Amino acid sequence: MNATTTAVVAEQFDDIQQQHSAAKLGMWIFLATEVMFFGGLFLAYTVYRFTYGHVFALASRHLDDVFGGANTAVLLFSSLLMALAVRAAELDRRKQLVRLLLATALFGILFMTIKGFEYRKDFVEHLVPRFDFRWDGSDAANAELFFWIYFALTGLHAIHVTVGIALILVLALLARAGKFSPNFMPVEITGLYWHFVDIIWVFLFPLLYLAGHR
Amino acid sequence: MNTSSNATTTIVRHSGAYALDNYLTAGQGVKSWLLTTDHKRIGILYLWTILVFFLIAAVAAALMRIELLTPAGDLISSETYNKLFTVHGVLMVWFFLIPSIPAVLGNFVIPMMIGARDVAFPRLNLFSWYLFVAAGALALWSLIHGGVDTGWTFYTPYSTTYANSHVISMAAGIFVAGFSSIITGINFIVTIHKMRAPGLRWFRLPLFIWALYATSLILVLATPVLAITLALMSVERLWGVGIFDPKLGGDPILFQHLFWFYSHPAVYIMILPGMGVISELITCFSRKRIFGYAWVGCSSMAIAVLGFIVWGHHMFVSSQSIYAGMIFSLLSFLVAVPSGVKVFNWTATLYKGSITFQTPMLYALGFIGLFTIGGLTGLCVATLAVDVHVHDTYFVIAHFHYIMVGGMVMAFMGGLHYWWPKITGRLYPEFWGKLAAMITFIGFNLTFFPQFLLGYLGMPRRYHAYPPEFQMLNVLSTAGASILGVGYVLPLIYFLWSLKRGRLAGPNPWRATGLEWQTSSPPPVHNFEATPIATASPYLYDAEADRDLHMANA
Amino acid sequence: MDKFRLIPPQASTSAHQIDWLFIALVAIMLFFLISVFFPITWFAIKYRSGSDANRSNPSHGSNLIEISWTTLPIVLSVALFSWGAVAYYHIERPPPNALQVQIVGKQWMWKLQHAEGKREINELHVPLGQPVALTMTSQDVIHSFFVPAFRVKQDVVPGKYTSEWFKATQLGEYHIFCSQYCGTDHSGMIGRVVVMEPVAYQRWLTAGEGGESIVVSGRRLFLDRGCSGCHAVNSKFHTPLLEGLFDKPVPLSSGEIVKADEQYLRDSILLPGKQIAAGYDNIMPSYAGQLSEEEIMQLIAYLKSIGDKTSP
Amino acid sequence: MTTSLPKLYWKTFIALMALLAITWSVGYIDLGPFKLVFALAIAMAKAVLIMLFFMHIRGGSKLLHFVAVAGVLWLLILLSLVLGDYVTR
Repeated sequence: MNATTTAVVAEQFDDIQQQHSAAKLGMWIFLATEVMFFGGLFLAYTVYRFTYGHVFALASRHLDDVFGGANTAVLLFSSLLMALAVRAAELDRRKQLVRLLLATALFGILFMTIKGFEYRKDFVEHLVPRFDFRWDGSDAANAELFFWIYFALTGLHAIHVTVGIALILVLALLARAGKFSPNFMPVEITGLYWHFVDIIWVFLFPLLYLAGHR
Repeated sequence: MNTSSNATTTIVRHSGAYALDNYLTAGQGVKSWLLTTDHKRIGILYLWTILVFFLIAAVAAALMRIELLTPAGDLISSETYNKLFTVHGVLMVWFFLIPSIPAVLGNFVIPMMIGARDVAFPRLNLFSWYLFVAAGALALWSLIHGGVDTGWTFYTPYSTTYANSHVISMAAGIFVAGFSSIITGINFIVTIHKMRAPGLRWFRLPLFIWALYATSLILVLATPVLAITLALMSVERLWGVGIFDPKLGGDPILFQHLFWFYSHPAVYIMILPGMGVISELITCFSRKRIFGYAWVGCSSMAIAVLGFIVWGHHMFVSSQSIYAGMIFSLLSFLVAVPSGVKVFNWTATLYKGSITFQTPMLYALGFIGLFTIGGLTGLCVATLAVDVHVHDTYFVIAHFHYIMVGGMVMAFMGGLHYWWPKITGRLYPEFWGKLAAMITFIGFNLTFFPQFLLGYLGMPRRYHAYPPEFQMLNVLSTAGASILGVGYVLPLIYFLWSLKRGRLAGPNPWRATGLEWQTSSPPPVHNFEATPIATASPYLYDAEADRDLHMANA
Repeated sequence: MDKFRLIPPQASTSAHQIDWLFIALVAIMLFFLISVFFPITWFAIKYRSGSDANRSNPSHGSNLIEISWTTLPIVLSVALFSWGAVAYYHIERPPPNALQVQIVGKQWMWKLQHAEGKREINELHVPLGQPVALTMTSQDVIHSFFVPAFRVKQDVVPGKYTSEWFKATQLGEYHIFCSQYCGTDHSGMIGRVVVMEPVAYQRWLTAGEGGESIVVSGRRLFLDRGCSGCHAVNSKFHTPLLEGLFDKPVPLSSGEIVKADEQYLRDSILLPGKQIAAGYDNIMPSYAGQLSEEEIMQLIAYLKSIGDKTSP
Repeated sequence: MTTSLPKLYWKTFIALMALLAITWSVGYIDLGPFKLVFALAIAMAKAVLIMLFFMHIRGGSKLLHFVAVAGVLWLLILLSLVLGDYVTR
């Protein structure tokens, strides 16, 4: 790490290494809280899949797994771009950093648009609980439960993706102004957050879209 | 030599008794307080904020106790009574008990105890206080508009479908308060890991730091589950359809699992910091090193971890399966063991000590007595067969008040008295302090011990009217509550009095060994002139030398 | 009822078991209290600041002591836990020959119905010395049926059946409380259990408007609501035979095998497609919203009554 | 590190896409009860890959390793004990 020691060290820290490791530790603990935050919904999914497995398999077949699979690929690629961006920030290559950040944000937006189309398709097919939910099968109640959990999980994840995109765009602006030449920590922190959001989707895709064999 | 606290006088009286250039005088005016990133000032901001919520919740408790004087519900309507016990529960749990020691004493003392200049993320620390104030505003908004009548547990389907009170705004308030405590938790964990003074290895840390580190682990890992649970409940209430709704095949017991997965570790968030304070007080006022340092430190960690696997004992009669009930009952017994280890070690610390009985020590001894009773009655409610009888009765109310009020609030008062000279540079009046401690102890026992009897007799909790045969014990309990009220008002008065006219404290009035006592009081903005080097294990008191010295303290 | 008492009347078999367990717990609590309070007061006096007690070479810990006051509580815990668990197991297991009473909790009142059809509101008349099994559900929120004198308590949860049982051993009237907070008049949702001599109980049961027994009203519902239209031997629809079904294993179309208990029957009536029997398709209409909780219980009582017959 | 960082990232990405392809195609085969176990195993593998390489856990301090695992560990406590109730009902 070629961060020069003249980098701005906050008053309560002794040196830049301490500041960096503190920031990373703080971010990782925050990610642990996010795991527990999503955990409540994963618990609801697990419990109701255990009690209503048959209906869950049926209901998950109504989700379009092409949308889901494509979105997984998009997020994985944006994770790659983010990792490259963090490296560029570390090596203090400003132009490359800005380009990579914008690309990451772009793929994040692509993810959201695909998600938007998918939600519209679900709405048209009357799969949205409370908003004119229709279900031809016999146990509409449990199917509505599945879709309620589906929209809760993917909705919460979508909010996190939106926050991520906003953060990355702000980073791109600051990077263009050269704010991250000595201290690239904010880029690394946002990178950790973005990778976490990707990991959550990595679990959502098989659990929601591939619950029952297609 | 009474120098006024605002250093306008030109004479620089650095008499060591009162440091003129300290964190209180470093900035004047409201802006210096509202934009401070100094962990000491943020601690004081939290102190004033939780005082407001404590008073509101205490008034609610007083009204309930007065209502329960008579069997018939004749003072206030049952609707109002339900809102009162909900307000008492919500404000006491989330806006007083959980933030009090970590956010007030923890914020103030942790950086100083480990020789740091501030917490790891000072701006986040201030943001945590603003979140807390916003949360309090939301809760008060919900209160003003009619309050909530679901109880602090928000059980569905009542909270989602049948309650017609301001549930969502209160849930939003608690949601925001949750993030305030998550940020405090993250701050403390990173501070304790990354910013200890040179030479301050883990086994040289004061036990208060161990206790708050364990508490921060719980804050960080349990609170998010509360956030998602309240969010799910609120959305279900808003949309009328959700995953806890039996009409959809949802299971109200799932809400209870999610709620108690947070709420049981939350009671350890409340008591662990109290235990940390007691370890400090017992060692300082018996002039003796703690007995079994490693065991007491590790028992804090054990409580934090075991605290996560026992929540099912709140649901023994809730149609949870009897085998799960048995698992949770066994685990609940095991979580009581580390608490026992702590109490035994405190008792052993007193052996061959040179014990003085200033106010903090009275609170500490009071804590050990009441917490032991609270903890042991916990064994009764952990026993499956007995809990079937006493669940949701006043036995449970007495149990958790013995731990939260008898334990945690006594420890908080003890800690506040102990660090008051360091916070303000002035001493509180010793006589009034001891008097208040004794009044609190007597009032507390008179209030809550009759409730054990009421509980086993079968009086259910949250009852606005009750059969006549329970009246005598309820009258006793209300009498005790009034004495307890006096016990809490007294410190409020003499603490304020001591701000202006308390005797000057000097850097180390108790001759204690913590790093925070090796700097002036009130301490300078960056706590230490030069970062201290820790050389030895904590609590290097010497009871024998102290006896020879035997100074007559005023 | 008004003389001062420390423990509630011991009016059921399990009351004695639980009281003995509680007394043992109190004894253990006193043991630990004394083993903490006595040393503290003694040290506080002996080693108070200024007293000339011997304070040379104080010890700062000994693993032996620590291990002993860790393992002793663990051993004690396991012992107490198992005593509690065994007693709990008996409390949760109703004996087979118990008298059946159906209870429906509704915001702020208890509706009870005996097997013989007698209905009661906020009151439960039971014979002395005979086990009584309560099958309970709720129409709205979670309630909890608590009789302190019998030391029994069980939450009453909407959407499922919960059960508890007791055997009264003492005549008299005892409180019924709702112990799970359920709204505005939670403290008004109380009642009384009247334990009577078996003879007086029989006379009380048959007196009054007699009311048809649950099974009879269940059978009437079975016919009126068209269940018999499909579920009959000669019906033209391919439907599972209900005679001899109760408590027997049912293979489901999803491959699992479940026991046809009350919960399965209730779900099949309200959510027919939930657990379809193997070899049948999903043609049964849902009765959700058309049958009250009492009517569902009556239907299930009828299905139970034909549960042991092989042919109608 | 021997190979240059970007090459390592690209290799990780390709491995992730391969795992995605596997999990997607397996979705179309009826494995019965093993379906969930298999899907979770692949998802866990992808998560570990992302954490190790993209999030620099590899070579990071042991403390970060523990924090990374702690979140999932506590979630497992919640899942296992609650399922313990539902399974034995």
